[in-house]
Amino acid sequence: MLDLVGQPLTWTHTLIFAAYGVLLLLIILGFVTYAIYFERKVIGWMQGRYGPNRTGPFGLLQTVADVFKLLIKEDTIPRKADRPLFILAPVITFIPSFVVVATIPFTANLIHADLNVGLLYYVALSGISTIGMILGGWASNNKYALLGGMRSAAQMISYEVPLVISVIGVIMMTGTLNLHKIVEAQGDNFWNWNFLPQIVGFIVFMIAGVSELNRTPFDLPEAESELVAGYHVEYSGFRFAFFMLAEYVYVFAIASLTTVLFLGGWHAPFALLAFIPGIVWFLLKFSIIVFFFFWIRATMPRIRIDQLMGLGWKVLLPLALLNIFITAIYMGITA
Amino acid sequence: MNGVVTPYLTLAAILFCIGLYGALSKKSGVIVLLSIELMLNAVNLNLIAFAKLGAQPALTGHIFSLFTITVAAAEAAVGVAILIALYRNRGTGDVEDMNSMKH
Amino acid sequence: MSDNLLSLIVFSPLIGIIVLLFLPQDRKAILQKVGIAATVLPLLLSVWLYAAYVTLNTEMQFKQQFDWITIPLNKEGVEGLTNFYWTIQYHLSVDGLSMPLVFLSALIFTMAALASVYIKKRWKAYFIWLLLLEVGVLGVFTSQDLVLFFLFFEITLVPMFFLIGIWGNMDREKAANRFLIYNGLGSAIMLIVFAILISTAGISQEIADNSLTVSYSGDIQNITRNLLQDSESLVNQASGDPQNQNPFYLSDTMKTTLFLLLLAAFGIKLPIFPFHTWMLKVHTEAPPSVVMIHSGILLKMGAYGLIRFGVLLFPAEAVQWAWTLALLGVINILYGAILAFMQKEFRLVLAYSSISHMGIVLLGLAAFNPIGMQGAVFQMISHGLISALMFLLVGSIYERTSTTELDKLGGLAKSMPFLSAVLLIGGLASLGLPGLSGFVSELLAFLGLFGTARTLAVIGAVGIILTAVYVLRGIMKITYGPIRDKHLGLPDAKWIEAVPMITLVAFILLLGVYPAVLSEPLQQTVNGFDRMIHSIAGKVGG
Amino acid sequence: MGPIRLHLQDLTHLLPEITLVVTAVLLTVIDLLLPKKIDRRLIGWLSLAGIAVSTGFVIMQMNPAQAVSLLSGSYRIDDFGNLLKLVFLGGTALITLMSLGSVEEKDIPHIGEYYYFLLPAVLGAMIMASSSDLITLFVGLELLSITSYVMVAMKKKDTKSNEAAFKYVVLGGISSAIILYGMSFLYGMSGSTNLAVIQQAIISGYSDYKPLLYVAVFLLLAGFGFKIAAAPFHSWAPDVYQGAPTPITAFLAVVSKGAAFAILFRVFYALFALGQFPEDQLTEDVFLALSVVAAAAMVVGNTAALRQRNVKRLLAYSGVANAGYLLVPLAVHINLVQVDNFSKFLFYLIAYLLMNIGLFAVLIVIEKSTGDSDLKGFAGLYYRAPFTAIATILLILSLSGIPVSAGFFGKLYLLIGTMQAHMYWLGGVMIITGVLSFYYYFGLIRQMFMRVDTNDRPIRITTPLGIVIWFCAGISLALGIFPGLLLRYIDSIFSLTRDLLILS
Amino acid sequence: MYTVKYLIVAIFVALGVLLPIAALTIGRWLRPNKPTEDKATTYESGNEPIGEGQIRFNIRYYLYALMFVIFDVETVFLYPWAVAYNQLGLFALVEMCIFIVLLGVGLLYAWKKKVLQWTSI
Repeated sequence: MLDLVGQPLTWTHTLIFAAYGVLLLLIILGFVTYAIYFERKVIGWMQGRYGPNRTGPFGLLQTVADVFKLLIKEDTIPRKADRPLFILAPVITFIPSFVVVATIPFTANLIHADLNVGLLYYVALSGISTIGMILGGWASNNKYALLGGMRSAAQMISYEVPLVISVIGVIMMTGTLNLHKIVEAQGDNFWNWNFLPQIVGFIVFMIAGVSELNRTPFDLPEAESELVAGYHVEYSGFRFAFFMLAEYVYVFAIASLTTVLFLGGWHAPFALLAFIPGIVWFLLKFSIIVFFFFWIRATMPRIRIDQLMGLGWKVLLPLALLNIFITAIYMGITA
Repeated sequence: MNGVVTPYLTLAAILFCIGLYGALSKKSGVIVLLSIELMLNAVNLNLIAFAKLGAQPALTGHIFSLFTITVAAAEAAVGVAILIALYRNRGTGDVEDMNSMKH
Repeated sequence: MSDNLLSLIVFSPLIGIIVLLFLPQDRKAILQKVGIAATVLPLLLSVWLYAAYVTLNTEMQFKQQFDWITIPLNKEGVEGLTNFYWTIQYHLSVDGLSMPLVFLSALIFTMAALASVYIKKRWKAYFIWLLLLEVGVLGVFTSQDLVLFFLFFEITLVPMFFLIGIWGNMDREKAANRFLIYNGLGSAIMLIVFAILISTAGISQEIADNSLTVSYSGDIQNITRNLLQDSESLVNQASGDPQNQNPFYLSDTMKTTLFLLLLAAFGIKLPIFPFHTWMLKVHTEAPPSVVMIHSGILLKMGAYGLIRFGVLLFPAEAVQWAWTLALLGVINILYGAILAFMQKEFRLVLAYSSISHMGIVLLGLAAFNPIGMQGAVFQMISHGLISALMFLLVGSIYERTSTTELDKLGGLAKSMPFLSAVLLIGGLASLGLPGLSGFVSELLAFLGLFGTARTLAVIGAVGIILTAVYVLRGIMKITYGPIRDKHLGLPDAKWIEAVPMITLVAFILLLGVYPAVLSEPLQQTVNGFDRMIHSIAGKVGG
Repeated sequence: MGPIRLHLQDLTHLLPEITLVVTAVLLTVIDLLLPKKIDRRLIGWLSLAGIAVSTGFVIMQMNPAQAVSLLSGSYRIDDFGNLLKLVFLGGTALITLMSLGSVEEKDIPHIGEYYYFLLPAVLGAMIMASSSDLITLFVGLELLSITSYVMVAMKKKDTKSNEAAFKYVVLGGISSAIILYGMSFLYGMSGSTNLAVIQQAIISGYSDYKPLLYVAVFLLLAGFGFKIAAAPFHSWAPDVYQGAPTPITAFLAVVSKGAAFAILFRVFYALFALGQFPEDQLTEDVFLALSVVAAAAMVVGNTAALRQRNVKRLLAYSGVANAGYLLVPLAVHINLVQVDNFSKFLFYLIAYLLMNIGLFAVLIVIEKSTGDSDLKGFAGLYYRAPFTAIATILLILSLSGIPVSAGFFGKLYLLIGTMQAHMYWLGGVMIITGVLSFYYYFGLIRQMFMRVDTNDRPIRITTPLGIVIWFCAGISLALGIFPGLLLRYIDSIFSLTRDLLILS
Repeated sequence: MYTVKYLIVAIFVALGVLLPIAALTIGRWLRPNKPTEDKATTYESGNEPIGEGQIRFNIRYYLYALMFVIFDVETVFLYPWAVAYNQLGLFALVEMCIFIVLLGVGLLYAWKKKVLQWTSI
């Protein structure tokens, strides 16, 4: 299917691409819906509770119902808010979260934008969401919202630096920014995947990734008990839904990206298992990571903001820089 | 110079002039710094346009614009830092209030 | 020793400066003695110079010349050039024109040092600046290189600034500033002309086997040769090709411009009529000893420069503009005289009389014949002596009465007979009484001018009559009439004041009675100048 | 273009620069790790040592047989660069020494930073002097500029310092942008940032590019005009000079300005001096523009300085005027008989450096006793510190161009150049405005010698300051008497074609 | 080739824009809209809002922003270097080591100057 990308542009192709996009969008929406359900279930299970179980069988329709509730909820905009920005903010947050998915290769030939600068593209676009959050906080004209927005911005930019630097090791090893090629460079055995030689980078990436998602233990921007709800305190209805949506789409994106960068993408962990389709492997790895996210949410307490910042700048960034040295030496030895 | 590059140059010139105007006439210190960024970005646009469509297309333009971006960032960082110091001491970041030195 | 006699003269005041530096600054008596002694040294040396000067020789004498600063210039522009230099030469020598001025300077500096009794504070610094000024002045009259000349000329500015600014009267700083700015402007214009001259006429080429040396220098002889004597020199070769201009060519327009610029430059110093305002301020504000030097010598630097550079380097232009020169001279004489007549302050009377007298120098010069020229130089020397004397007297009177306003003075002859007598002699010399130096110089100058521009000479002579009126009026007001009660008990001159007065009077008399002491060394030189001027001017005119 | 390779041997050519980088980094770390109670002057002495070592390396590579070209021709080790580097390093050393004798922790909170920040700044200046590629030029320029911004703001608690720094950032940023904009057109015409290639390209494509070329040249001129503070681009100078800590003001006035001149010299001479264009119009216009800027700077600087009561502002305007003088040797286009523009420029730059640093050192003495830099602070200096006053006379004589002093000779040398090139008007403007400057320079002398300070307390002068003042005064005098020594040395090693023009 | 890849990106952008528009438009049809004065007040823990909502926030946020700008922009140089690392050889390695050491010194500086400490300011 990826062959289409290599061919000249026609209207047919455009339509195919569009259809693919719509499909992916729907998949993602579905993922988000059930990720939330899954999360609540997992956390409930871990904490000895039941989680949602009323609506639908096993509570499967709970999130669907939540979505409909949000959809028909009255939408109030505070009088003092900066209306255009207030309306625009959730949209700005959401769009990049979806657009970054365009470049992620799910399997060897599943269609995607096979950009040469794929990784850079991801990093660059994901940064835009921060602006949406700050705007949302600022436009609400609410002290809590503003503080939440500033905090989330501070946190996201602080963790963006180690996140970005931690993948340099991967780039060095594969010599490309193209995500497809990065996956190809990792072999069909799990010891060929990047997470082993890049273990430092991998760990830094994971921690920074969790923080980028504003998830526990790093969910300070929306710390309910401290800042009411953070930057989206004034939002209700479907506008609020878009902030939430963006957050969970990023879960999707980061999990995919981790799979691609460190866990060999669609490759099988052992060469002899390669007969199983790539998409299965991908989904498996992807799910493990998503589960991991939920797992730490259930287990870890929220940390203080000074600890949060200290961790980012004083631990992760030096580690990420160190990782570059380690990689350089490692490559010198293996080459 | 072929005609393809002209629109880019024109756009860059317009951006540059807007930036220059803003840097020289705006009241808020932050906006002034932003205007300077705009000027530098106009230059980047120029460089990239020349690198791709100029008389002798060459990669140097990209590299040059990387340097420009970096330098612009450093300059902005220093500018904001100074503005903060000023704000702390004076309680205002407006350019108009910067008149403590006359004779 | 006579090889570097001039250097000795010029730099001998430095010995005094060095000694002074090691003296404590509150010991007035010692400082004064050392200061005076330090000025005697160059005086003695210049007596020797006078004695050793060969009067029949028109060449430069006591020549000392070497390359002081050699600056290599980048020679990549021209093919085949082996050496390309700009040199500033240390070149001192004197002729009949400068030798008397050197002597005059040394003399007046000694007199001024004696007159320093009127200085009330900071004697150490005062004498140091005074001696530094003497170095500058002596250097100006002896140096034969444009840059060196300029250097000494500028050196005089700084000590004068301090001398006026620190030891002057109430309005001293303003006076010092005005002095600095006007003279700075004058020397700036001069520098421009010099720079143009060096970069064109200062060129000289030397072709040895296989090597070509080109050098710039400000050596006056070299410039004179290039400008005037060597019609083949690059300076005089216009190239017909507009694409490839000869960079050394000086066109006639350019030469005229340069001459006029020099006239302006030295006119400020002289001073010529519209540029004279700074001088009045200096004459009223500076301390007496400084005014003696200023009026006696520094003004002469302007006249000297005008002759040495304006006339001798651009004779053709000078002769062309002779009528203007004479006119300026007449204006100076009349303007000075009329305003002197109207002043109520004796120092201003003298200041305007200086303007008037410097007009006579211009007149003598404008005659462009040996007699007029001699008159001009005579007037320079004579006015130097007379004005030094007069300002010394003014100083001593001011010291006693605390005023120099004519209306507040009177009858001083009763309490101070000696001072009044000398004042009268000075006044008479100033108005040109026969037997005194002023007469000789005025006579010569007007005689010269009668030969060439009779009308102007006649008009100028009117000024002389006015001089008599205002000088006598001033002196009468001071010495005769009813004396004020508070002036009755004032003492007459002390010996330290009397010595310089008597000395100056003696020289005034000497010049008046026996002018040959000056005219002998002067004559040959002036004749030489005259021949040169007329040969060049004739060539151009004819 | 092959991959850029740097060999160990090439690194030896970069030793002066590397020394500075290493020193700066080491000092940063040392400053961070040293306990608070240790006197931070240690950092100052160490940075002085770094400068000395770097100077040693520059001296070692003086007068190379052939200009060394590094990094694909983007960096050149030639005598143009070497001589200017020596000047910059010397100036910075003097400024460091001056700071060691004056800067106190109560004014400047981060005093360690203050010292080691001078190193990257002078490094930037050195890169500017040595580079032959627009990118390197720009990086050097910004390294210098950005560190200068920070240094101006060093008096963190002082509003004036902050304000000056902000103005400097803004106007410096604008000028950088203008320079870059000009450079982008040069790049567009040639497809390269190498000056030699650009020169070839603009000559061969002259007829196509003529309008763009004019745009580029005048943008560059305007941008560099800002950096050298020449009129009409000088408006930032007085405020920035006034607000900055005084040694930093000296740095801006001397090293920063000198480095901007280095670029100006290199770019304009490399591109236009030989004038191989199909018509002479462009070369003529370029050099005419330079001389007009020079004249404007002299006139504006000297007239505006007349009104100043604050000595720093006065010196700022005097700096504007001096920028005009320094532009003269650039503006006087080389011709058959006048080729030694660089000697003229360098001599005057050195003279300017000495007299300015010296006078700023005196100003520090005054500031420490009165607390501000008002003209009145000089009152009665002669009674309070006679030796300093005497040294100040020498410095002021040099600044105003009165013999015997380096300043006089420098101006005379420049003047002769204008006359050789028959630019009489430029020489005239230069000398006449010089007379104007007497008024304000001698105003300082008036204060020192003819006024009396109301409280007549003697001033204590720290040894480093005394050394700086007398060193500057002494060398100014010596260069006035024997300028030939320096100029002969310059002539013996400098060659226009080999060291300045980049002929590929 | 190029165009096609970016066409996909463009489609994604379009979808990203369309979804909120569609969702919010549908929401507008469905949801009730009865604005009252009290609903439109700013929320502040159930109290009457005091003062302006857009308060002055702490200066430290700027410092983090500055740090971010510097380090993020430096990665602009690291990325191309990392991509080409295999072809560049020792020179690039040494050069980048210097670069990273300088970055490290910068980090150390910020650390020691307590810029990284949230409560310090």
